[in-house]
Amino acid sequence: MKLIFERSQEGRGCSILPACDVPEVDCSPEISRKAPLHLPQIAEVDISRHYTELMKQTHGVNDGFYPLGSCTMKYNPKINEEIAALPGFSKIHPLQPSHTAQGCLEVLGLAEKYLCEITGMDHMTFQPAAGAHGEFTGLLLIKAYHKSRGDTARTKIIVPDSAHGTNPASAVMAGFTVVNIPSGEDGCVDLEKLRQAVGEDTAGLMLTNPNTVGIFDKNILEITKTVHDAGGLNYYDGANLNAVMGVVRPGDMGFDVVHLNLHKTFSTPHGGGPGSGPVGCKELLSAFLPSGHVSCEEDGTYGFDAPSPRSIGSVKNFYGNFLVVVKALTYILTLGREGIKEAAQNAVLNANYLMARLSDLYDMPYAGPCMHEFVMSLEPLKKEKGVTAMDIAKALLDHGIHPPTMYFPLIVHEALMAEPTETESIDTLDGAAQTFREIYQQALDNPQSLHDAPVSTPVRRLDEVGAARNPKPTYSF
Amino acid sequence: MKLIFERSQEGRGCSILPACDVPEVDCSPEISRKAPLHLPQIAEVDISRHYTELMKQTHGVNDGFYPLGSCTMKYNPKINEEIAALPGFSKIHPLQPSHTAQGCLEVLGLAEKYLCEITGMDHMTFQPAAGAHGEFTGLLLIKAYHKSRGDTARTKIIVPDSAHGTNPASAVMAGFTVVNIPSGEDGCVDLEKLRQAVGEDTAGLMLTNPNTVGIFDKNILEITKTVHDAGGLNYYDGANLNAVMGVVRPGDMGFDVVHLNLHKTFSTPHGGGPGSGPVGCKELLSAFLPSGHVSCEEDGTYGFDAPSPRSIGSVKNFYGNFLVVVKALTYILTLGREGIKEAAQNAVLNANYLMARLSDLYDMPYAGPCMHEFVMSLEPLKKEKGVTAMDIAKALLDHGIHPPTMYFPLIVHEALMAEPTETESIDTLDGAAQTFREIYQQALDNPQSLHDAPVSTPVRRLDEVGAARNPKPTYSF
Amino acid sequence: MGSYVPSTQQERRRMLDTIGVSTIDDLYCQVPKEVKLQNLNLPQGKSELEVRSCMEALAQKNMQFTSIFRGAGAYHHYIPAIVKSVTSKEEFVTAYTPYQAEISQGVLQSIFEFQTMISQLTGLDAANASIYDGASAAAEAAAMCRDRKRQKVLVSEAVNPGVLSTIRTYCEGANTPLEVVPVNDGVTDKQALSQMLDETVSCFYMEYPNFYGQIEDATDLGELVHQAGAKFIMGCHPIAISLLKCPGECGADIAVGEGQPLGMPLAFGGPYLGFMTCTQAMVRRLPGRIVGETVDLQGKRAYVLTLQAREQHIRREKASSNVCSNQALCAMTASVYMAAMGSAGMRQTAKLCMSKASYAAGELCSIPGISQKFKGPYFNEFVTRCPSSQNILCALEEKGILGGLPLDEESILWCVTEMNSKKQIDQMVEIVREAVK
Amino acid sequence: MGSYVPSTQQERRRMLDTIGVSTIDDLYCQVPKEVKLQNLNLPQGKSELEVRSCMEALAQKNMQFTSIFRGAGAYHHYIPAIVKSVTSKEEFVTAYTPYQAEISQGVLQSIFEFQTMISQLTGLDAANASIYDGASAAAEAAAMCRDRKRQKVLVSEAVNPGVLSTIRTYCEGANTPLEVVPVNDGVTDKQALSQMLDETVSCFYMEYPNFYGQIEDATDLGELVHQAGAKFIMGCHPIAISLLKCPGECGADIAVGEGQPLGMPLAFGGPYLGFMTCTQAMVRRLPGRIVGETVDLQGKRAYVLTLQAREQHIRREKASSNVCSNQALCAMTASVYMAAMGSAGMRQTAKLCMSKASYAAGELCSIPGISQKFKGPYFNEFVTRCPSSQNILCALEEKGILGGLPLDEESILWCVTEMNSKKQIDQMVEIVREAVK
Repeated sequence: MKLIFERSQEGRGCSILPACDVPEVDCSPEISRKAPLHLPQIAEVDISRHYTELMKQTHGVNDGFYPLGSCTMKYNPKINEEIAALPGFSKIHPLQPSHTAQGCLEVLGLAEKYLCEITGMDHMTFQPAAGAHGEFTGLLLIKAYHKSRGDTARTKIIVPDSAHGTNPASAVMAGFTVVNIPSGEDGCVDLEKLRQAVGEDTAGLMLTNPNTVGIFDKNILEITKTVHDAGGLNYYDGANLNAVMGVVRPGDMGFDVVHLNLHKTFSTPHGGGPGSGPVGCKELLSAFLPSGHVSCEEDGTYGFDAPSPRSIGSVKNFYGNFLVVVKALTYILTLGREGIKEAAQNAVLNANYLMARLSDLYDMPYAGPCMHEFVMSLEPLKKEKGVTAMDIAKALLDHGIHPPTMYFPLIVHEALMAEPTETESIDTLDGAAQTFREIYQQALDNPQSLHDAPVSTPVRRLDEVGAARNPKPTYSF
Repeated sequence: MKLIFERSQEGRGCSILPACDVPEVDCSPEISRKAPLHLPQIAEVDISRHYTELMKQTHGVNDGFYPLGSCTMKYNPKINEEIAALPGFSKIHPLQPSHTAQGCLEVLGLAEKYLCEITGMDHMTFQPAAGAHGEFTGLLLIKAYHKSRGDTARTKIIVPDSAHGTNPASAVMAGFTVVNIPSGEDGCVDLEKLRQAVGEDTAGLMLTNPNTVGIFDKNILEITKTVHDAGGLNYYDGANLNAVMGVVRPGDMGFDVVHLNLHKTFSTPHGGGPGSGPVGCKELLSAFLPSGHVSCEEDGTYGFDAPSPRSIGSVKNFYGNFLVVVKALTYILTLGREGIKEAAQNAVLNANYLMARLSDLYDMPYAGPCMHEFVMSLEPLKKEKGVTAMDIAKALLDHGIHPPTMYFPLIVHEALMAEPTETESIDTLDGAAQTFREIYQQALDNPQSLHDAPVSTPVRRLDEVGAARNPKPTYSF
Repeated sequence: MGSYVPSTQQERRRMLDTIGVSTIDDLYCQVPKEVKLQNLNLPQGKSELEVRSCMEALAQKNMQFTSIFRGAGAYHHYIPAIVKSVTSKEEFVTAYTPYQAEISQGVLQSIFEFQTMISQLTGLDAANASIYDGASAAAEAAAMCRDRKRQKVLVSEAVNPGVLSTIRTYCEGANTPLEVVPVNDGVTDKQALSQMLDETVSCFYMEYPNFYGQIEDATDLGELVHQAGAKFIMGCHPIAISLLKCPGECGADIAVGEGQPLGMPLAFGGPYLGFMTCTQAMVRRLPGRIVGETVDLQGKRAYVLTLQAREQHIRREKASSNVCSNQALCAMTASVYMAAMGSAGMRQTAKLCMSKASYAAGELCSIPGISQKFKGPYFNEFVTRCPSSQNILCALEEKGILGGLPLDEESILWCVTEMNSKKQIDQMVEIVREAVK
Repeated sequence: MGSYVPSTQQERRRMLDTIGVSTIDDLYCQVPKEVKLQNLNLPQGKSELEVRSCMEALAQKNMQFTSIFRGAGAYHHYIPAIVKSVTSKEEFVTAYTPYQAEISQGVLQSIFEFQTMISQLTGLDAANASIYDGASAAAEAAAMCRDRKRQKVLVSEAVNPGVLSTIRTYCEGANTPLEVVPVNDGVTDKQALSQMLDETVSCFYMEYPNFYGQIEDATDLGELVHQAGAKFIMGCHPIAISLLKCPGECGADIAVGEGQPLGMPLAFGGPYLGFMTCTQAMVRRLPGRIVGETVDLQGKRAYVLTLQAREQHIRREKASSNVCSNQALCAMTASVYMAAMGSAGMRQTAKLCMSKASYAAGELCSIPGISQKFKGPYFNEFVTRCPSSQNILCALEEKGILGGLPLDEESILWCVTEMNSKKQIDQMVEIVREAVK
């Protein structure tokens, strides 16, 4: 494919803006740009064709099954997009006077109310723009809480070794030290290790439940109590909420703060459809919430809370990725009371079904029902035939299926983590199971063919080492 | 690809409508449907994936060069689509009181004014939904005109043998007899034959100029005068207006009535983006225009003309494909005075350039500059190597280029008619010329490989005879 | 000035050099000088920003009603979000008639699916790939029935006047006689029809429901028509027939209709979609495009434009019709609509329309002075007698409500669909109640 | 109830049988009974039609101003139609981070193109694939500059307060000291900066134009900063720097900014886009995703996520940042915008902003009692002193005009862009003239 710069031609372009209707002002020479500016010069027809080409080499949810574990690649309903595109939302300036933006404020107010109900939290901020951004925000709340109590020795965040990499990274950004604790054989928190880890320096625990091997930690109440008893707070990483929403609430499991990934659980696209990582908290943390929290007066008018002197400040400008919240609210209104639970239940059902269809061939390191995702280990196959998780993944590309997440969680060797989501039909799951089985057979019969995969994609395996050694992040003109 | 019915599963579906909020009324048994109704039962995600599959097997202008002669497959600007989607246009009921639809009426009024200026006509109706529909309408105007003068012996329409097939078909639908006249060697009207053909039974002449071999008929004034002198009227088939708009006007060439293809010349998509075939006429025909003609009062308010007793009636319900007119008006406002002419000039330039790049290899039956399109004849190649126009066309499919129109006009053997349009860049034309040349060489070297083409398309050459012999126009449940 | 011409001045120069002329004007050497245009009297070209403001200003000159109780050929139905999402894909918007089947299987298959859905809906055997609108479909249907002996077309007076006018125009074009069968109590006068049916009649066209919203006894009329040896054409509301006895069950030879309710916006009257189905016996008389299933040279299932021997580009003056331009996007709109609704959703829509119309009629007729004009069963439309229809409609307009269509000073044709909530209906009725006080 | 679950009851049964349990609840056997939820206190699910009316009603509760003279971090620019047309393609909307490069070349290449365009715009060497917004980009930039010896972050007081607050929060998170360099006559106090720059300072962040619209002498400040051995970070308006001396020319080590003006709607504050570029020397410190060019095993040019060793999913607590989620669609929006505008269009936009702001400032200051507060050059924003800003803004609001942002009782920060026609400006000025009479 040509780069857009390679389609550019001096003098071409689109006619977007009118001539100036006021006296033209020139930039004085000393503040004028002299550096060349190589932006594409290109007619609209060629922009359209260029991005059509790029589109054809982009696999989206509309192209087929996308069981990327831990990412909840569910279907993104079209109504969400239409609503978010309404000029009554998209054309509102964030600094309009509140009385002229009551609709926007009500969206944030309703979304907070409903998401607090789903998570069992008391308040919520929508400022964080993504999951990791939410983690950072939530940890700052914990930090501010301890500080407000003069409990400044609490500088450690306990993180299981099965956690998403964002957890330890966020903890460090929030100024904490990370205490990694190993998981038990069942992939869950090793209670004994947790008890040893907690103490007067414990600021809190970050936990994903169901965890990243797809197991709901049955000791959850014991875990959160252990941390609370030690004076720490419990942080719920909502990445896997899609398994349990409507079934059990983080707030009821003993968590004090939670972030959600609206772009996972609440059907707003990931794509680049940018994310949103709202953070919910119990009352004890509410004074520390970031700026821009929506309030509702008794007369039903909405506004913003007065700035709290104890607030952690801002984690970005304005009030978060508002249009993403619009989509999530649309989704919640659609599903409602029963639909939210139905979604979670079917996410779990689909994962268990696909696991059941594969467990005679693929090694499932964790027994028992999984939640919304499950982890396979290709270690046995690697030992026997030299075929890796990467090989299996690349072979799936030739079958039009987006591979599961590879090599995560780190505690499982040669891991492939599959999350079908509830929006897939049994036909799709059966088709995928069939493909996984065929590839397994192919691995036994002809391992080399898997090392060679993919063969049908526009490009084959890439030289990633070379890319990192001599990074070329821009086009050379 | 699966048919959508093959993706259907009893019990699946989308949740579009609410429960009934008034007492439910049952249809009495004697008027109730008993026949089964097999519509797809399918979740939204699978609708999205189904049409994504279909999309991938559909070649649009955004996919690449589309030089389909006589169809003017120019680029369809995105602003047109955005404007046509404005709720202020799309949500207006056609039977709203005029004072509540002033915007729509003004759109029609302005479009009429500008298109009359471009064509040199006095009035215009937008009721016809497509080019052929416009032909039918225009011919009815001619018929009504002669009838109004008691000139009922004028029952014949003269059509050159190079005309689009719609011309004779429309003439018959309008109750005329068709008189075919052969073209001269230069593809133009044979003046002598025309003089012999006209007479007291001549209702009119239908002509495309530039004609379907891409030549501007230099005798045009003589031609229209000949018909006028015989008491007939001249009909201008606007299919090829893209070559001459802003350069010369049908009205000035002696035409009395003209239809336009907004979906060709005025950049509204063909796709199925449905067509629009407005008909313009000189004052002498205005009394016969169909219903729904927009009028403008002196105070600037718009309304409809009072029904004329001499009107030909309606050719469809309401006022035509309104949203298509919105797109065409958007385009005219964009291009304006100079842009309209610039478009025509560059359509002609592009066609001549591509012809020049190919004329050493491909046989060009008509000498001299072409207008917006040109015709190649593959007859020499067929004689020499057995390679047909069809073979060349199918080979182009393997190169991602939509083939030119095949086997039209009928007066050229093994015709391929190419119309690049003005919205293609020289890069695209050079690329296409290169491909045409390579295929020509391939035809010389390995004719069989062209009979085998296409090889890279989702399906290969189709059994059309079988399809026609045992028509299967629906899926069998 | 706006322009979609990519070529630069230098490139144009290069191209002219290759061609061997010095100016573009040289290429127009055959255009007689005396008619060459100096200047178009058009406004100057505009930038995209300016064009958008112009056109937005025009759109704002229209009044968007918050509730709509007017139908009469254009119906306000819900359009699921998936419809626009699918049909706005650039490939579908910009592809032309699928002459090259090998790179057009997507659009061909979508048309085949449309034909199948429409056949299912009407209960007939075959469908074409759509016509311009319901009115022209009716006119084309009448033309299909003509033969040397039977020319005359009968049309019920109880059909949409725009449709009647269109059929009349087509008939006048082809010099075909047309007679209108009178209406009696809002339905076709069966006795009159019976008398008018003679050996010169080629077909009878009626609507279902008819223009006044009445559901006529189509089976009964169809039998009469068939007894006289003529063809029976029904114009039907595509949503209604998912609930009502369908044309196939009523014995229709041809069913046509306005497809706009299937996902197309009101759009001031277009683009809409004419659908057209017929019995197996008449399939080779269907005008316009038809897609058929076939196989490719490797035996793979595939779709292709078929029965082209009927069409104008082959048959020229002997074609069955001149219908040519592609309506594939409107057909696809209808298909996606029907797929999103499914059989159950179509029936639910029909039921909502019927129930809400019934409720609205009941409420309106509870107002002193207002009563239903006709007594037969109805679907989504009905006519009331009322004092001064203009007063009523003006009162509604003031509140942003588009009332029914005034048929005359004392009767209004109302339309109620799933878009009208009970609250909207109640509000409308209250305003009417006040207006007639 | 709305639902996007395709499986029917029968299918669920079949799946449970295959799994070997009897109810879905059995799969939740590890959830402690005492916390299992009975019922969510949420409204019942709704059909698409109902949801649409609910949400449309909310949208209608907002006031859409017909002209907007407010910026302060969110700018009203023209969005070409091609932008939405491209970015609404389902593939682009629904694809996730391109972990599988072989089926993601489209999105990878689009990000590579974005990185290139942003590097061009800022005149620096390398860019990442975007950050959440301009404010978090500034905060991440400050974090990039920290080393063991140099921790302290200096920020000009003349920056957007939301950005300052965000940098402060990030710094407090990481226990990094932050000091604010005071403002003098609307620009950074150079002397104060000079005094504050010591060997503990890691970087200095300023904005260009700054919050008050002033175009500061960035080159001058940058030299000071570099002399002190600290890094120089510029937050810049992406359109302004197509006309003004760009960060590369001013000697910036890092340039960041709010990408919203590049084709993103105001959208009540988000989603926007943070862009981030730096010199070659700092590329391995860039947070977030970076796409690099490479080849596949057949030597074909291809694109891939690269330098992942910096990232949290590999480095965990040693990562350079936790930035993770994908902003590719916003980046693509900016790319399509820049492609549609081209170099000339970007400069034209900048020039229109500058000329119109200048015109508006001149007209406003022709009103007795109103004057410009600062004397330096400005781009699209400027501050006026005026009697009672509230009176002025209320008068404008009544006419559907969003006036500038009130900074205090007697000063207003105005913003003028290519969207404000002369007519709009003149109308606004007239209303202000009346209001202060």
